Amino acid sequence: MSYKIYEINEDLLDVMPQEIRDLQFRATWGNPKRGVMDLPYSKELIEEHSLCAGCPESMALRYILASLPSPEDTIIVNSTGCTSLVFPHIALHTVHSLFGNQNAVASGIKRVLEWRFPDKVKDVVVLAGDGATVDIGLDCTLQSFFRQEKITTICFDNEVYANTGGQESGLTVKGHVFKMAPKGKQWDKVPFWQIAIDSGCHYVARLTVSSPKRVETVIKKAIYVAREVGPTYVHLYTPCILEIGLNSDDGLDEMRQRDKERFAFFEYVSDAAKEVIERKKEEGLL
Amino acid sequence: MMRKRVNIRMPALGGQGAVTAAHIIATAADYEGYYAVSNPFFGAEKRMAPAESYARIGLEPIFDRGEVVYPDVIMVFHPQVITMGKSYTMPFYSGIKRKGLIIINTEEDLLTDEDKERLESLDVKVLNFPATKLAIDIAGTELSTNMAMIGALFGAIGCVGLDAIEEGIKSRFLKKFVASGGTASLDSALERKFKKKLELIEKNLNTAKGAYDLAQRWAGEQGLEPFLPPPPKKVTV
Amino acid sequence: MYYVAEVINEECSKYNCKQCTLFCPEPNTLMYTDEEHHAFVVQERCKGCALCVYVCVNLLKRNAIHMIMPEVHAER
Amino acid sequence: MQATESVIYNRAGQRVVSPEYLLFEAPRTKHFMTGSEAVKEAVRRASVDASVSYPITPQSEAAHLIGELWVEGYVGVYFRGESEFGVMSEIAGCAMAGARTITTTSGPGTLRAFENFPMWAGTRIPVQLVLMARGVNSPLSIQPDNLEVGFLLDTGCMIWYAENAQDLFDMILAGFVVAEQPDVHVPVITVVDGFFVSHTREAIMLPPDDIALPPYNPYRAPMPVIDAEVPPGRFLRDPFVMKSNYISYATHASWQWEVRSAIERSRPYAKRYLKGLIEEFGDPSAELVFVACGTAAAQAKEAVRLLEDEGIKARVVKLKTIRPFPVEELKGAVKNAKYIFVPEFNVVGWLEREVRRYLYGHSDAEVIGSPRVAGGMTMPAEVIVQEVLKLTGKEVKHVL
Amino acid sequence: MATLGPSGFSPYPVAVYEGVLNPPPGKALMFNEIVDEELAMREAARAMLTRANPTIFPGPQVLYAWNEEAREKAKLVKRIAQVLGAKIIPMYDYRPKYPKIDPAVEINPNHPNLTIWHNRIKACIFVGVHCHYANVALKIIRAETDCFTIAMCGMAGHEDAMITLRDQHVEEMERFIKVAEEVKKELGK
Repeated sequence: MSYKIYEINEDLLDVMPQEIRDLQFRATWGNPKRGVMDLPYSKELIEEHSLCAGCPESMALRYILASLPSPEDTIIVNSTGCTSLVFPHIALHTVHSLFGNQNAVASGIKRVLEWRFPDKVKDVVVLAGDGATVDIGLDCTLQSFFRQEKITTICFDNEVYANTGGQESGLTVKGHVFKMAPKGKQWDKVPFWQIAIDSGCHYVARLTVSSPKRVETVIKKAIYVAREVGPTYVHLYTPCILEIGLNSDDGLDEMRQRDKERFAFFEYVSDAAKEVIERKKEEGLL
Repeated sequence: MMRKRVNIRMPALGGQGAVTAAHIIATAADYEGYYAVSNPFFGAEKRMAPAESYARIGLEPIFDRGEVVYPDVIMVFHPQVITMGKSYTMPFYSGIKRKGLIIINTEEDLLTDEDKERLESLDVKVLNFPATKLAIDIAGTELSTNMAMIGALFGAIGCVGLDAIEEGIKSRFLKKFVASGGTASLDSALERKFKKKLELIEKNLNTAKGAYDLAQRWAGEQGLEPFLPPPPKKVTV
Repeated sequence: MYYVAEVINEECSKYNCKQCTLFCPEPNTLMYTDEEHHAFVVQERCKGCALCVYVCVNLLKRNAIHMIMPEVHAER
Repeated sequence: MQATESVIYNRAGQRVVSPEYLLFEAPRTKHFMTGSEAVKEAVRRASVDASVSYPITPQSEAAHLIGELWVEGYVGVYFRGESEFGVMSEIAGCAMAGARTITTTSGPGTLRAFENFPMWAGTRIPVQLVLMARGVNSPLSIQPDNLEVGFLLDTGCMIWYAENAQDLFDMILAGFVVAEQPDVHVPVITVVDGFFVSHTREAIMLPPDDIALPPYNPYRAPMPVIDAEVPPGRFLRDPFVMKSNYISYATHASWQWEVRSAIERSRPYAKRYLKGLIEEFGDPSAELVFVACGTAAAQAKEAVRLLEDEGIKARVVKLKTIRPFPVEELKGAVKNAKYIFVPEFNVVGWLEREVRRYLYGHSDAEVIGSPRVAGGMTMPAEVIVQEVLKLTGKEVKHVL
Repeated sequence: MATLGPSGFSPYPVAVYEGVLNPPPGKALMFNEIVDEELAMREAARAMLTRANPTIFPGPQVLYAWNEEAREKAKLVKRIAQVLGAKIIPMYDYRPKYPKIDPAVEINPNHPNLTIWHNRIKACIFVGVHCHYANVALKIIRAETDCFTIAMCGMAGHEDAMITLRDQHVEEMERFIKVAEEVKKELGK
């Protein structure tokens, strides 16, 4: 069916608000070469959101939504947290279920869609925070990797439980003082990108969202590999400027600093994934 | 008053096939034209730990399920049920009904005078019967103990004949789908397995038959009547 | 009432960079017009974070965007 | 179905027939099997798209057997999940993506999965959970005990209770039919007492296995299916926690009422496909009534026979559905009752609470929450009789 | 209008709790009565033709051209609006919109009352809205407005509407147009 489901019946076009008409006429559908460079001109698939002013996570969401190679056939599964404040405003089929079960729900969706539509591409992408991915949802996340589910998991790592008011998470760096770690976190940040590799992911990337173009490439690779090979994982640093005490215009600078250290760009590609990526490059899709 | 129902309790040890026995007993009775239900005791039975199963046979639809607390027949599959107290009920015969029957897999008398007095007062008959020995003699394996016990049961209580027992055994061992142990087997291996299965069924049948004859003779000597009237007419398919 | 971004059109149209539009955290807010050759802000949607100013002024050393206090009118 | 010229087959190659034909008209033959095997036979005839499993006694066998159906091509998607929490989430995903979906669990597994059940109902997926009730910790018990059902009553799922393998077989098929009605479309939890049904072998009448229910049509769902094939594009399969204005309480309240309304709307369908929400057994004129479900109803039926031998008239009102609760049916059935006994396999007596709640002001009978067993204890008919005689002041003649 | 609390302190009336269930196939529901479809269509048309600011709320299933039936239905919705002299305000999706809806041009299932209050709508038709969202919205409307609600449902109907027509497809909608034209003539409009 693809983006036909966004086509408004001609007879009722005149009663539709502008933003919905824009989605049909000014958004980028059906073009696998779409990317972040459409952002300055096109209607975005994310309308408006209630995240804080200057939140790097919202930048990440813009890039990801602009980079999906086939948004019209993409299902987004998310989890509880700041990200869940954004998903209702996305022009795709999205699911919010429970806190931590996102990879399990995505597994069910992906397998059934593959079975119901054997001749179609249906991408399933999980977008969730660090608490959802690595703490409460660790079991579901890892098991979906073990089972080789063909889904892309994207973790927005802001190193804290932001939505609940700033509690320490498994991805908080050691020593950092947050609520529930009033003496500073007692143990190291979980190197989840490495765990993802060991757990069977075929493409893993760790980066900040300081470079839109880089996010685009990573997301496309992750989705193409997941489509054909197996699970892929993208670990994005999206600092919570509020909880680490920065101003609303400091987010980009914070990420640029971390680019040089614990979030230095890192990429793992399995042999099977390499083949897919090379092919997509030849096809001009990467 | 003639019985309308026979409740059977089978205290055994894990691995002796008491659950299988209950299944075969119920299936055979069902085939014969009675109403029947079987179930195991609900626990994590491991090898050589107490295990128990139950079968109910009757003239009218059976709703009752779960443990048999008031049995008409108790089949003790292993002497340790008595000697080491490996039983869910103490003493092992608690709840036995008047004019009941106890079959014990033993070569010697395991009951105390007190036990005997109590059982006699209830007019309960006891058949000491070396089922394992018979199984080894006929089938060449102690694993057929349960078949000997099944044969002994029906030989003693009547009601269900050898044809039905055969049907019960076959339905248990000729299941269509086998999904356990190792990877999927090759066709030839399956065939071999099947041949082995037929041999196994043959041996089991012979064991049950041997025990049946033996118990039937014993029942005759004891003057035991069949435990149930002939089965009600039922649609069998 | 809070500050919102405003593009200084003449200054912006000297360049062809569009960087601010990429780094804005708000969707459909900081856009670009090829006809007039500059970025522009949909002020109703701007949350005033000033990241665009950081990008334009601090990173790119240009001065094509600044924060202003908008006039707020009662609803139509 | 018969007269139609075009014959439709499902993906497994079975002939598609109407639910009425499958449940009521198709010729049936007798088979001797366990409750778990009955689950398999029901799923085989249900055009099931997806199932996810996880081992826990006593439901494991049923879950294995559904896996066999997957191998045999009767089920489209099947795998073992990571835990009951994961499984129920995967099941939700399968159903949201448009699959007819079934899973099974028991006792502690139910509790581990619990967060999912209200989510299932709230997201209006018609999944079926076959619950083989067992005790919950602590201490560990793997014995039959249906305490967990008391916890499930208000999750927004329909709760049906089967007495035996036959009931379970028929209920699983009817469950899909009723749960998938567009104006119902909430999950159905078909409960049996673990072991008492799952591990018990008995005769069961089955229709042929080359016919099956019509496949699920996800495009008749009251919420858009998550497959990117239906509008609207912008669509969140969940209520809204976001900090938008105007939306919080009113919508959430209405949403909750709607889920409960859906359960209420299932009544006429359930009545039709279950042949009534209750079943009565025994002397209709009896003033002594057992109100029970599941194995407690079975044991009560045996007790009615024993009481008859004692010269006492009694009867059983078996509840087939707990959600929706068969209020009117129960009121009618206990019109002339003097004593209402509610035998139960749990320590809290959740069914007694339900019976009292719905009969309050509608019956002069004395409601007695007894006998009640727990922790895996069995409930012999003889014990029920003893209890009845004691509590009604009748003379105990029967010698146990 | 609600007088208490930010979204109205409404004790929710729920039709099924008052014993009202959807009509059987072939029939319609008018308040709590099962009636002939013809009669219900007639009364629905009358309500739309005689009450203030009649409005049709088409949902995604008729707004978007996702299948042939939807295309057909969209034409019919337009036609119905013409016959009834009704406005069309779309319920184009079900998300709780941020930061706020424009009640003049859109309706949201999570707070449909806002649109009804703003436009002083006294009669409306729901068509092409997925059942769950129609039911959520209809309950809120019932609780918080005096709007006469009519559900034109492709499936089993909506007992929370004052009139519910079930299994409404192209043929039935065409019939409704005929009935509406007759009623209009009778009313001398």
